[in-house]
Amino acid sequence: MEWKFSEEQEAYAEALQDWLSGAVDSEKLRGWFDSGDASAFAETFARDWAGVGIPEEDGGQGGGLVELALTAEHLARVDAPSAAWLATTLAVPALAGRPAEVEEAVGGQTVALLASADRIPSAAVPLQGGANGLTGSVARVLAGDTAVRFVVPVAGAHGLELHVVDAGQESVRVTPRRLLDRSRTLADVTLDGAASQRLDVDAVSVLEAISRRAAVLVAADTLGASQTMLDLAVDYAKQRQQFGVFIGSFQAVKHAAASIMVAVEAARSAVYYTAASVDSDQPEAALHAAAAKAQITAEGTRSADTALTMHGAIGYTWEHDLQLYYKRAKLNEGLFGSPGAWNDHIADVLLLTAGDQATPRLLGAGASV
Amino acid sequence: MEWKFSEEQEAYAEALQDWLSGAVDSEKLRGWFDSGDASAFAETFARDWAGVGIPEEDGGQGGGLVELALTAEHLARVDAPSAAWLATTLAVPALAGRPAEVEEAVGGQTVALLASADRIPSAAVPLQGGANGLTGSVARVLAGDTAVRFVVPVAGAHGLELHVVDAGQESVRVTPRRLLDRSRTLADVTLDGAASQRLDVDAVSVLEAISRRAAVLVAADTLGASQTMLDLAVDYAKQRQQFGVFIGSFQAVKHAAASIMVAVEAARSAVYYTAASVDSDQPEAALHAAAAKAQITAEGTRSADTALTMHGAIGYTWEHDLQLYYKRAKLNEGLFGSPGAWNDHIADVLLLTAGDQATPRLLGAGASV
Amino acid sequence: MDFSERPDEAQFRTEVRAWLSETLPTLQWPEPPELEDKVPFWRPYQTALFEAGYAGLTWPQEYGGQGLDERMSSIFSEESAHAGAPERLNTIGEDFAGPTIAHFGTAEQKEKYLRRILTGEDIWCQLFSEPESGSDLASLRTKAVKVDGGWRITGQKIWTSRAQLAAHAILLARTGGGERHRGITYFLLPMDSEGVTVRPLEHMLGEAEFNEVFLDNVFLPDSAVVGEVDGGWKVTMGTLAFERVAIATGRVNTVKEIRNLVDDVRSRTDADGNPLGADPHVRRSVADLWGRVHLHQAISQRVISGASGGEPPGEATSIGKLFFCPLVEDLADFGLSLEPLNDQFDLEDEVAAVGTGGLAAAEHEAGPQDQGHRHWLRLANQARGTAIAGGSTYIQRNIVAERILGMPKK
Amino acid sequence: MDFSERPDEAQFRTEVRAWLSETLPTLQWPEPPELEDKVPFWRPYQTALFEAGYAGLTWPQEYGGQGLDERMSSIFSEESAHAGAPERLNTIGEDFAGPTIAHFGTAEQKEKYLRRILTGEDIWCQLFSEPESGSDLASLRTKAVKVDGGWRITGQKIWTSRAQLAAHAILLARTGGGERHRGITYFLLPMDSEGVTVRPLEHMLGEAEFNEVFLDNVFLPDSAVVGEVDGGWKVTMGTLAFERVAIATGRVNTVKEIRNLVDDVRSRTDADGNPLGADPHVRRSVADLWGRVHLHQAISQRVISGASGGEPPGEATSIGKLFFCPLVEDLADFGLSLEPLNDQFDLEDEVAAVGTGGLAAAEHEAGPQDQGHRHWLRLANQARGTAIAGGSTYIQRNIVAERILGMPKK
Repeated sequence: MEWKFSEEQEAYAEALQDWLSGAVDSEKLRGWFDSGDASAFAETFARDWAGVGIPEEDGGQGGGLVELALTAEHLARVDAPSAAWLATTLAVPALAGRPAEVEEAVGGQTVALLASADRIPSAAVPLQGGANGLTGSVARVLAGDTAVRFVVPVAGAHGLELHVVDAGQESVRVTPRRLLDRSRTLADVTLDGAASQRLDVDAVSVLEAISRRAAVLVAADTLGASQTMLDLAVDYAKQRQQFGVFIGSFQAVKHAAASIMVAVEAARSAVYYTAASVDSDQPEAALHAAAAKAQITAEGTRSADTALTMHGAIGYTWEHDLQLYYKRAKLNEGLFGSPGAWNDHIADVLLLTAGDQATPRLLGAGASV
Repeated sequence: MEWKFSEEQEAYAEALQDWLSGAVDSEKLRGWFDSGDASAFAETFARDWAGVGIPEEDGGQGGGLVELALTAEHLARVDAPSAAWLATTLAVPALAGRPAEVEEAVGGQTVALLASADRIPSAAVPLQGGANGLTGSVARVLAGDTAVRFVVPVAGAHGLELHVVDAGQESVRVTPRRLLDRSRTLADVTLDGAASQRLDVDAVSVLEAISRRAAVLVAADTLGASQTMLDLAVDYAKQRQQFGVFIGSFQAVKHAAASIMVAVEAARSAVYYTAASVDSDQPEAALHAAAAKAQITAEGTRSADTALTMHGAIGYTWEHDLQLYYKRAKLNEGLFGSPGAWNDHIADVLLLTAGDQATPRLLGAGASV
Repeated sequence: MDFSERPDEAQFRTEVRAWLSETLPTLQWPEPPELEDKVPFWRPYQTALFEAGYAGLTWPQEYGGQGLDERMSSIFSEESAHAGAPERLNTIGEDFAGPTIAHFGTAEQKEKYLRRILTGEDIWCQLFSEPESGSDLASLRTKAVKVDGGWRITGQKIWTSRAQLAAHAILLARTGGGERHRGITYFLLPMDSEGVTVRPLEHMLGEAEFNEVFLDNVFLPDSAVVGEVDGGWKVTMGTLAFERVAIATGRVNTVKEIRNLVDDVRSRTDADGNPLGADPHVRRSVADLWGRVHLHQAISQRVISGASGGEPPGEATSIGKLFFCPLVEDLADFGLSLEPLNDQFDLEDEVAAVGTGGLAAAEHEAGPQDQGHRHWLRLANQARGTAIAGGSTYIQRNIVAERILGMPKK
Repeated sequence: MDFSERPDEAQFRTEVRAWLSETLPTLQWPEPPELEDKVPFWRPYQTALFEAGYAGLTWPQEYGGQGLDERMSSIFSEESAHAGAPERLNTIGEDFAGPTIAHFGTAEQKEKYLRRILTGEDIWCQLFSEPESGSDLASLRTKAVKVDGGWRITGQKIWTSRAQLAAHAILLARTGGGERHRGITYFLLPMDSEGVTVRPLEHMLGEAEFNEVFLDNVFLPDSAVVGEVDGGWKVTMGTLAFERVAIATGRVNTVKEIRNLVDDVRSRTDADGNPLGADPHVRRSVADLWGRVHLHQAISQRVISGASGGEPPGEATSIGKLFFCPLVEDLADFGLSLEPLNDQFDLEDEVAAVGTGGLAAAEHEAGPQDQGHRHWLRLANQARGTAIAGGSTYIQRNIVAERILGMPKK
């Protein structure tokens, strides 16, 4: 195994970082967040970057999960709004063989999986199908507020199916929710006899692939947010004086910074290792993804609290930017399944005894604690 | 509620501490531990102190659980061997109405509950009775090696019974075990048709009372051991120099000491509060005892590791006394039930829903993790 | 160690319980959630307390107090919490400013201020921290310049809770008699003085829990000084000791919070319809928090008993905050964890506020859980703030190590 | 990021696997548990490694090494762990002392020492720490006095692993050219020199894991100096960097340990006969440890890839020890927790060693779990020792904060 970015990956990360430093700053962010409308950013971002991770033959720019993880990391690093990008990136594999819809996704039209964002995607509760269309409610759908279409898990007569549903129908009702973290959005979505088309994919394996992607990309998001919290905390410790010295010279402050640094570099090591493992379909790839999600996002919330302590009272205010990343890291812990849920999945796989029958799947892991 | 020792209690603690400082030192301890025989200490200790906690009309010196907790704390504070004392103190309530045996106990004859010391006493697995005496094996019995008689839970025809068994019978086989902590002893005990006498007590409530006592006294033991580890670590930090300064001037070392101090003073507050609660039969006394055991002994093992870190390599050697208290605190975590087992009991009591029938009891809490 | 109550204590408890059960229903319930709306709800209650002889229980009788000991006071607190009494809005007045004035103030100051704290007429705030002087309070820069008959004060204060409601403030300023803590004077400031500007400062949930306060050439007469000119540090240490006792005995009633949590867990099911109380992880968490609350209660009782005996604040008081802050944080975080992503919704999210974990589409009655999400969210946030305020956790640990364990400063 | 193997790597892996499967069965199994008994077991294996061209994989060919990169070396380690190869006894020789000599030594030193490390002839130890110089290595006091043709060395060293087995030592002594790190010289010491006394020092389990070493006027020729006289600190920094890489990539194979734990949990039942793998708390613990091992593996691969690319040790190397030590501690503690009070029994307790959780009275065959309890107990203890040795956790955090994050020293 070689842990090293290719030259193309290095160049991609650099270009993206450059672009983001021009497109995002604290003032712009607060404008989008206060208005509750980040579509201006989402549209310009999609124009240049939405094709990453989608094969060139489908109109994308190519690249795999390593490139998508770099994208997630750098978006989080500047707290860029990313619900639309993440939801679309996760849902697009379900649209295999539907070039027009993939093209629209590459063009910046949001597609979202109709599943509660508090669960592992493969543990989504499917809607009931029927002659009169799809009916049911799903709470807390990532980017449910801006999606133009939904990929919907449906309990069919012969097992799980995936359908595509146009969000513009009258039978689709969307109620946005208000998150502390304003860089992502959730909505409650109700279908009341919505027209749908069945997708010609293996629903179970697509949901499993989506789960692995979600795990890696949310972990990568925490990596980016944690790196920025570390940078902010270290900068603050180098300029803030108390008792006549910089607070960064206090050992307690140093050790707090070191503990975040350990978390950040462990996360960096694992995010890209895991992305490559999933992309190259290593035997333990699904476990790697689960472990990365569980470990990195849990540690991310600890880093957030440590960074807050390092900042003292100022970090606790609305006007300081730390709160943006603090909230982002905290949301990631539960987003698409808590560490507990992912750990339960790992335990299912590892501790399956000889007497058990089925191969364990990424299912049934909906516990919230 | 008044949190304050009476004058008698203050005087008792002082007298005990004086006595112990004459009776125990590092060299004597290591002599007893190397030889595996602490009977010399146990006998002289019993002569002066074994009557504490036993009513004067039964030949004891009076005093309640607060006095016993003071005893446990001060024994641990100098790492005095205490298995015989603790086992007897726990078992004696079962001998109510048997003045000769109580008198022998006051005189220093060890009585031990025949129950695995890794469990909450009320979760002890009873032996099967029968016409041919008691038969069965119990692993890890506290002071099983020095006991002259055992109090034995027995599954009788009409429910749980307590019997007393003379340890000197041929049908009683005792195999001492080797603990890391040499201040306490365990043995595996096998009865093979042992003669027994049934005790005329309510077995369930006696075992529950024993459980509450065990919880408070093991927590008090951790308090004593932790106080000494704090003292050792602080003393070391005040005399050890590195980088030209006392290591106690490093903030990381200060904060480590402060964290042990918080644990010690929280433990002191709760041990005596709980002892008084149990003694005065407060409505939540059983929960208080469970909480004190779970919290204080778990925190005690953390304090032990913190004290070890504060000492650097020297604390990690056989020749330094820290290891004695380190091992003592670690044994206490699992002794008479792990924090997890006690917490499960608390949850049983608190989360009993309206639909449940029975009053929860201190039973069934045998999980080891 | 004694759980029994003296006859006078038992009688007091009976009387208090009767009074509360009679008085509380007369208030204009419900208690408003926002701080500023609470004032008109709280004030008549405080007046009633005063008139019934339940305000300032431990204060001297000559200033309207009752001259009772901390044990009586603690009985009153227990019964109040049990009966669901309104939030205390004037903790700074009652717990720090008042006791400081009673201990260090002039006869005139005591006469002028103390009774009005107890009657509910005056809320107080504390003007200590400054932007450049947080943990290092002695480095404060606000200046007091001597003028005829008094002082002119200029500077900036920050993290001032309730400045927008307060009639008066305790204020530290540099009077120039020496370096650091040797040149500080302790003043009493009417908040309506000319030159005082209050600007709200939002915490990370977007609520103005505290304020910045700008002092522009504010005049204070000589009679506003507490203690000696340049001798304010000694008075300050007194105030901080009163604060530590208040924190150690618990600003948040953790017993009440854990009871609420237990009730919550007992009444809920998880996403699959199983009782939450059957989830092994939830069970361990509840039990662990219950146990920590038990320890906190024991620490508080020890502090109260020590204070009643007139002992100087000892070990138990010093560790109170270090034990208390993470406990409140974990109680609140656990309260939020009982519904999916519940800790992630804004105060303004209406669905989370209703607390069913359900859909926006579902029909709800605003029931007793209506404040659940917001309560835990505010508490989780506030606990993190408390860990910083009044001497951060780092500073508290230094204090324990240096002052109690005698470890070397340098 | 590339999981694929180059053709030469794949071929190397195949060859190694074949060699191991052929060679390991020829050893005199079982591997003895005690360190000193392991030497005669290990030495023929090391010789076989050398003869087959598998010793010193990353060392230069002219000294008997293979001149391969870290990736090849890591393939060899993986296959060795997988096949159950014997413990490496000469880690100090192979991982720190050898590379230091190869990098800083004279031609004569390289010629004299390097090959004998690889053949298994010479075990090495490290004489750095002193009773008064633990974390603060530069304060060491052992003195080297210049005499005709060499140096006379007097002092005391401590925490020396394997001093009783070692043929040679790397040694730091003060040659007096300046204060602290400016006056230190780096020597190579034959352990059979006159004046060297080794006294075993027992750790808290009662085993002599390390030693005190007394140096009484020991003569060393000028040719024993590595680098410059008074310039030993630079060489020391080199040795410590080699040590950090070795620690970051893992002295303990955490992948193997977690696999053992998983197997253990799958095969056991609790006291009531329920499968341990069904216990919700055990499940979470296993999963959490598995996840941390995954992160550790990723960190190690990053360090190896960095080292193969010839990059200077970066962030990943510096955090390795801070991530690794608590992980090993928790793996071992968890391993011990699977039986009641299992972490509390002495190494000499025969019942615990058998690992059935049963009674002394029961009949046992010493099965494959025979070393279970002792293995985890030693590992739990050793992990705590590792957290202290080679720069305590506190010092490691200082280093990360000051050198990598650029936080101010004072």
